[in-house]
Amino acid sequence: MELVYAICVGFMSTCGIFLMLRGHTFTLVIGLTLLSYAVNLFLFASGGLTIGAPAVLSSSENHADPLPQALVLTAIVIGFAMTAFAVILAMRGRADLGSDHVDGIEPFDPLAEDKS
Amino acid sequence: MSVFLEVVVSVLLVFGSIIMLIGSIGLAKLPDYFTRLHAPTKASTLGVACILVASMIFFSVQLGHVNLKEVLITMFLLITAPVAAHMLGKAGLHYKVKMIDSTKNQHLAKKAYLQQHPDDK
Amino acid sequence: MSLFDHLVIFPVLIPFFVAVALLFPGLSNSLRKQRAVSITANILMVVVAFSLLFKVEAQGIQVYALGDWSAPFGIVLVADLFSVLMVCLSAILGLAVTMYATAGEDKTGAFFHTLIMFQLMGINGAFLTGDAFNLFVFFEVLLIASYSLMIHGGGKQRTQANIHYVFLNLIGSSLFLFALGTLYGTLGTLNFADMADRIPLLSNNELLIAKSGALLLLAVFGLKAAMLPLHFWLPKAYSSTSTPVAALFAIMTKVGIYSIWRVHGVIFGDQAGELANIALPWLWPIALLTIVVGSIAVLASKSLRILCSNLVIVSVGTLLVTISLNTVQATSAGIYYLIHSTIACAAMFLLAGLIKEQRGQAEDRFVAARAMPQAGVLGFIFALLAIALIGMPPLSGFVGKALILQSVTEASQALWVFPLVLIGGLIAMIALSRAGTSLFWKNTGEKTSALKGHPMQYIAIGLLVAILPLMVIFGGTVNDYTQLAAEQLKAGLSLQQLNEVAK
Amino acid sequence: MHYFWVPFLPMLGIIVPLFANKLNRSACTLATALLPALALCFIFLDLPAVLAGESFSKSIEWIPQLGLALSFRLDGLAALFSILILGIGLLVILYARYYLSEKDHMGRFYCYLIMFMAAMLGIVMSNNMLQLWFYWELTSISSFLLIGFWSHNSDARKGARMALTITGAGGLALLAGIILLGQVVGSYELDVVLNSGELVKQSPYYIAILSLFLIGAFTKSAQFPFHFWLPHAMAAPTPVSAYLHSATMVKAGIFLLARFYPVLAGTETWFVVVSLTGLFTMLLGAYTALFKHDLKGLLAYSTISHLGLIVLLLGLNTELAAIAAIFHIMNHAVFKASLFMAAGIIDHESGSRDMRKINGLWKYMPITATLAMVASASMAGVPLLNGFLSKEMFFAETLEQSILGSMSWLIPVLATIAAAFSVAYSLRFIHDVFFNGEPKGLTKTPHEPPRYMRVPVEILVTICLLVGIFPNYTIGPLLQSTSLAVLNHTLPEYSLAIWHGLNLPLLMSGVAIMGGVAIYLNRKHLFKFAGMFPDIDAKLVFEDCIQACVTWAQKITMILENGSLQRYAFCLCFFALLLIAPPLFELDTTRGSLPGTPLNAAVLVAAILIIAGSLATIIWSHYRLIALLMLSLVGLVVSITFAYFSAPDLALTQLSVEIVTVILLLLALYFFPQQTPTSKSRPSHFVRDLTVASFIGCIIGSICFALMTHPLDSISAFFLANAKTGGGGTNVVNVILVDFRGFDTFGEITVLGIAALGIHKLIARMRLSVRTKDYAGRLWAKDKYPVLLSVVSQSLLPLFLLISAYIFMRGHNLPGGGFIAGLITSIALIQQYLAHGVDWMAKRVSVSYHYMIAIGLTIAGLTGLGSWIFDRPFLTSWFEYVSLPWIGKFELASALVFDIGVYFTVIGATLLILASLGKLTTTERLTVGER
Amino acid sequence: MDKLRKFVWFPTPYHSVLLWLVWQILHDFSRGHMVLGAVFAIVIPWIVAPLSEEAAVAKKPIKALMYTFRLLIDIAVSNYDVAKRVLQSNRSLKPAFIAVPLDIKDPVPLTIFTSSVSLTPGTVSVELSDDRKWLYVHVLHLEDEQALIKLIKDRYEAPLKEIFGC
Amino acid sequence: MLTYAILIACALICCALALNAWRLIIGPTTPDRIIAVDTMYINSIALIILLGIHQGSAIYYESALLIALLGFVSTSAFCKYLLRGDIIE
Ligand code: NA
Ligand code: NA
Repeated sequence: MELVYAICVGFMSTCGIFLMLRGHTFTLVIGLTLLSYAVNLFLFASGGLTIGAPAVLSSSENHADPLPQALVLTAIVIGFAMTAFAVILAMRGRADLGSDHVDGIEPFDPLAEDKS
Repeated sequence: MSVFLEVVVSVLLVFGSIIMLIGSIGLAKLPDYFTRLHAPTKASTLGVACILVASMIFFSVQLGHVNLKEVLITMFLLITAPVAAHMLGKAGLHYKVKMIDSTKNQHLAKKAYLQQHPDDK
Repeated sequence: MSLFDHLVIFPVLIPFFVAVALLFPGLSNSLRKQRAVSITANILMVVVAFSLLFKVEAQGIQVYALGDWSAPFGIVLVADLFSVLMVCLSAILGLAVTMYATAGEDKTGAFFHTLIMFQLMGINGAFLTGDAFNLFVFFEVLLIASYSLMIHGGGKQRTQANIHYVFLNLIGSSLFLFALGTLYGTLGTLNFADMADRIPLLSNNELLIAKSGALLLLAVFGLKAAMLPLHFWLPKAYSSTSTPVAALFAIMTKVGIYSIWRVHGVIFGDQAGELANIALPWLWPIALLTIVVGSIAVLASKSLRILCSNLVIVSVGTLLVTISLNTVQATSAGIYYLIHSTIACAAMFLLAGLIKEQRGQAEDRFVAARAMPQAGVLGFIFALLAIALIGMPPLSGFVGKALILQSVTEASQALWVFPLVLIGGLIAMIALSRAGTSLFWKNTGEKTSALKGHPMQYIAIGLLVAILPLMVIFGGTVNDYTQLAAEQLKAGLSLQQLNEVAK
Repeated sequence: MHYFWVPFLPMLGIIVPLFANKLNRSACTLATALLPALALCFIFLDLPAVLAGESFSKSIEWIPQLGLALSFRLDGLAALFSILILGIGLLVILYARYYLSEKDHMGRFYCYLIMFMAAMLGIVMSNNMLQLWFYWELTSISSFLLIGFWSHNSDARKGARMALTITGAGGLALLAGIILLGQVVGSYELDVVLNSGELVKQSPYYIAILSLFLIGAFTKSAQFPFHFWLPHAMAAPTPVSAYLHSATMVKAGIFLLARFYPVLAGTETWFVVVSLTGLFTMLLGAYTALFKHDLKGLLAYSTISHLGLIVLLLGLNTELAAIAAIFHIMNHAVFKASLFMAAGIIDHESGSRDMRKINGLWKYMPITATLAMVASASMAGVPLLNGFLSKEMFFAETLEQSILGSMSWLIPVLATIAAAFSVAYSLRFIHDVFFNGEPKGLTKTPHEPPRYMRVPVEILVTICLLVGIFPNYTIGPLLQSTSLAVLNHTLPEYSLAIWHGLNLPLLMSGVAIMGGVAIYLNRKHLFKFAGMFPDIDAKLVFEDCIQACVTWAQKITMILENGSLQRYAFCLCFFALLLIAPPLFELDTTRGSLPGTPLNAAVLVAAILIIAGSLATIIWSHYRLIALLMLSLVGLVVSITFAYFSAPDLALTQLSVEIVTVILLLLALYFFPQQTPTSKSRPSHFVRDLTVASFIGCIIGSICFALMTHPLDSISAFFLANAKTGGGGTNVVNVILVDFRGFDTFGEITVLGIAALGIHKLIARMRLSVRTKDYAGRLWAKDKYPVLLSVVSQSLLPLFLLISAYIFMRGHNLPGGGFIAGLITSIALIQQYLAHGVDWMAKRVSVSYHYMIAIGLTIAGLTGLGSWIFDRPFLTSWFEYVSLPWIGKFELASALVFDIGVYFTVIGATLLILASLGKLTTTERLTVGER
Repeated sequence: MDKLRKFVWFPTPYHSVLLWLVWQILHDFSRGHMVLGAVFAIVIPWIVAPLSEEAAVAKKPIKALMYTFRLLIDIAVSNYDVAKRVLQSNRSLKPAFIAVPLDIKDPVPLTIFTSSVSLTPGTVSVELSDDRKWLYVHVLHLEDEQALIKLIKDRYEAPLKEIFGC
Repeated sequence: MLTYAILIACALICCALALNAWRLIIGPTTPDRIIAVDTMYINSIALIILLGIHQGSAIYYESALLIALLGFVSTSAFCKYLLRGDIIE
């Protein structure tokens, strides 16, 4: 189970980071969201995986590590705030700069030049 | 938990999940958008309702008192699912999705489409 | 507990409550009232910061256990000589920036004073906290406030620069969480002191994983600190944002530096056994390269604000050198240089704002333009700041630079540090003298009609500039302090000591 | 002990002219001169003791950690230089009174001049090396200001910059040298350092220290190859040249060599480097001076030549050479200052400095001419003038030295040649200016200057004569005490007599004078010869060099900072990878000792869904809406994963946050192109990014696996044990959030609030282009608010609110809490926005969302502050179980109030973001016009 | 909207009852929650009141309950029918659109009607005409168009008209 | 017996989810994908309820409730987006 979990986290990180390395703001936001899912899962797993033992007293015998859960909760909220800001900033960029490329203009494309 | 109740719960669970699976099979297999639109309504009605009833019985027994919480979920689903389906139907019309040729009254689809797009002759 | 016992948390709470108060009707719709409240609050913060400083000086480290939960279970604020000094610095900067902004820049967008306050809250929180995850939270507070402040006033350039700044920092924040997860997963705690204590208990494999996490933190802090190769965002960001914000940002890189000091200088410092000084092999070449690349960029700068941004990068490199030297003397020199460079850069950014306003279309670019109506006084301040930034006497720059050079004791290190720091200074001199001559001496002779600076703006700049000679005149006292701060920092603080202090 | 005040007096005097500027010119001059004059008096008060061989020093601690002290000394060397600085300074002040025109800002000029004077005094009187450097740099700064005084003049700007750059660079080298020296000696006090000569010379750092000091000295004193700045500094007003370039600034380097003579001199390296540099500079300066048509240019190169001479003397390995050097320092200062002043008078009264234009001035200004002729005769080394005496000593020492071994004879020969050129250019100065026919093309008729403008020249020329004729009475004692200070031990025998009999030096003098006359007579051929070489303008070369550096720097910076975020982000990721990967390669195995949990099919399906979803997000990242759908799939599975692994709170939060995020992204997507242009990203980048991302992913995955399989001894047990007893709740996660680590939550809602405010800022003044068709060209549907949606949304609202109340109330003991409840409420309201539109809501909801944020934050903050009343730290929680009849026992907790703050902040922030964005899009759409 | 609308203790009594009931369901009818539930049942309608529009109210609650019950049975029955269709070959399907003429106009009964149609597996209401005179329904398998229209109108629309009295 | 029933049910629903994912990925149109996601929401409710029964814990109930509520919001937002472009107007 742990192995599968770790693979998922790694894979999501890969996808998230790859998308964050693209050149358009919206793609970056998508990547950011994906990456923060990965981050949350990672942080969550730092205390180990537990099944059927929520950190609610009297609900079960043993309990999952509650601290990473609390950290992830904080991270989710902060991540949401940041994503929201990033999205609106991306819109602002599109409005101000006329392009949704992260650098404000679409880069010069040598391939397109060859074709024409 | 008495054997009877256990049987009831088990049957409900399996039955519900079979219905849900059939719904999903429909979603995967049915030939065009509008026929596929029928699938989630199946799942969200009887299928999930069976499972919820099973859960209700199970927890009533386990907790030792009447537990009706799952009714709420069913209620929500019954209220929302048709609206979601309606919105999806509108979206399908808007998109002019392909219908299989055997669909009858295709002119009605066109008519319904024009309700929303009077300019698009 | 008297009110005085809560002093440690005041630098976080005052800006918080003031920021929130500014949102309520009554204040939110009257800029005049906002300005009055904001300036008063900033003065109060300066008073509080210095009271705290004297308290810490007199009574030793102050620990504030939030929620009355002792470390490592609860979050604690730790005010030691170094952190308190940083809080003082941010208070002074906050005051100057707010005063400068009341001359009109706070009108160009909503929530300016609120956001400045939140920004200060984040900065102070990051300085004071003794908990790794809480540090993350305060980093985010200061970051989100800085994102919002950076676009204050609007404009294409700001949006563009902000996009780069925000997205890079978002990656940085994700990495921060990865690092925190790794450290928690190996050390099982979040309190700095407890983390340091637990390192010796780790098994070999865990040590290696913890090392990865700790080094990842270096990348995160390095991004904030703008060290090579993570510095690219800085020149554009600082040079395109509004004047007061740029000045306030002068301390933002220092937050990164401060964190490197706290985490890699102390937790993973000399006492960390297997994990001792793991960052140093990286920091040393990075520090030197940062100076080199920063200096090259200084020479290449085409406007005063870009020049000043690049000087910030050079100062970051210089500070990293002092971190890498890893001695009490170097740390002390570094702390002195940190105060100096923060204040000088902030003042220069404020000045650049005035120059920009008075030169019309040419702004602060190094081209011939109409003469400034207040060229005399601006030129005088420019000269002072240039002298300070180059590191020439009689202002504090030379003391900082000389202290740093003196703290290099090994010949192999001196071989790198001496030439780089000195040539960096020479390049700054060349660049600033070119800048000064083209800004102040090269005029097109057009009629001047530009606005004159507001007295408040001059007071703000004066406040900062005045500190520079004071740091020389009272250099002995300041150095005594930084020396003690450095000793305290290097000595570290175990959980037991922390909890004893808390009682 | 009067000397201790001397450096401070001019420093005080810096501000005097700025205030005195409002008075008339003469009063301003007087006021300016007052403090320097007082300082000079103070020196004279202490002079007798100094002449008697005493040396004073006094030190006050300043920055002990740095080794910097307020430390001054007065010995012969300091006294000599102080007298030169103050004396000539006073004369220059007087001279400048007449030189400066009405247009020039006199106060500013004097301010800079006094600043410079103070700095020079500081250098010569410092008893602390760092303090010496402190003043050394001040001279660079003030000379920059003085040279650039006529800032409207491009030559002045460039000249000033060049001087600053060269001398500043030297200053930095000097600092390095001083710090090294200080570290070798262990002190920066000159008292100590000057007596540690042997220690220094044996130190491994000696060569480094010496080179750094020499760079400092040579740059300041315009020695080859750093000499080129000096002629261009002539763009300065003439009083500046008279002061800086004769007596003071350029002598600072010489002073440095003299001051550290006991410490650094006496080795082979010193002799060879110093003497050869001096020799070459002397020859080069003398030769070049002859061909300068500009009066001041000639004097500048002459200065270079004489400085070379002095340096050569300091580099000769005889003790008397040092004494000769000191003697020549004084003499050169006197005659060169007077010559500069004379040149200034000529320039001032004739309007030109070009020797091809100014001829035959004898007729127009006989007195000035006489003075200038005497001074230049001194420069040429004509007997009965001071220049002759020191030159004679110089010749004598060139004959005594042995530094070049068997080739040592070269030095006297070259010295004689240089002297001959010196005679030639002096002759040219006299003949070409005062005789040689009539003036050509002058703008005004030359005449004598105002009476007092000539006074300084007269005084200086008188000194030339007096020293030249009665050396023993005038200069003897001072020279002796100075030499004592330089050599730092008993002096060898020397004689200041005018007549030493017929000897080799006299012969050399004779040869030099005859040679000089011969050279001058044959000047036409020489000029032709010199004309064959291209005239290199050092200023242009220097500017070109700097410009080339700047261009190069700009290129490098452009390459590094190419403005591409993709590059920067890649750097960040790659750097992070570099940092984290190496330790992991040393790891034996990532698997820890904990037994793994068995895998089951459900988890496998979830994993497949996550991987497929992520992969699909990447693959369809160009089709943004689809990518968004894929993303919401991943989000859903992640939420379920949280639920599965015992984190119901996380599941709830993740679910609600995901929905809000999706709505936000949908709102935004309306204004974005629906597809990302694909052809634009280069394949190589694609591969590069994918590689780095994969590596990072692998590492993250490995670490994650390692963390899950390693046993962890964490602080969590405490939370489980104390949640109920100490925090009053059974949902430990919630208790951590609102109590144990409530401060994190406090920061977190602040972040949310700030984000909302920032977004509000972003949205203000945003101009968007609204599309009237979707990306495939379909017209939008007509129905804005489908009736079914409206009815159902409206009737769901109370239920939504009830459920959010339910989630809120149970938070402390069971999964839930203020944040999730806040999000549910927000989503319920967003659903109303969705179904009814902004206008409908605006009419009905009068709450301003940013007040709501403020209220939420205030509640949270005040709850925290509340604990102060009970003498507890911020955010200390309180709870109590209360019993009421019939109802039974229930709990009251301050954490609940804190959670209310969280609840309101969340609602305020979420709705401020979504509603203002929604409003914006709608108004934009209206302005564009709905079909 | 006049902001000074008159204060009413129970703006929507049905809602209040429903809310109270839901609260009890959520909390398993404990005593304390009977009080707390009542508080919410009163307060939430106040909060929601400004956001509510005048809506038709069921005039015959008993009939409404019966309608609900019948609908549930219909759902169960037609589920079986549709399950068969889904599992059969696609070629045997006879999907179709039908247009159902509408008699009710009021939004609430209209919504309930269209929802009922959608909830019973096999039919989905996809569009409502502009003038609310026609409901366009997609049928998964249509044998007899007119029969189906009649069935829908009789089985669902007629009772609703009665319940809401329109 | 209940355990087996849960296992079977779980397996069936996982199959259902996999089929939904299949539809999500192949499309072909965007509305198709939205239906797929919507159905997945509903299937997830069942899955979570099953999890609750399996572990005998009522603690997962709220997650199911929330999915029921939020799935609807999400679907209607996506549909509104397709129909109008602007979801809040
Ligand atoms: Na149906
Ligand atoms: Na809108």
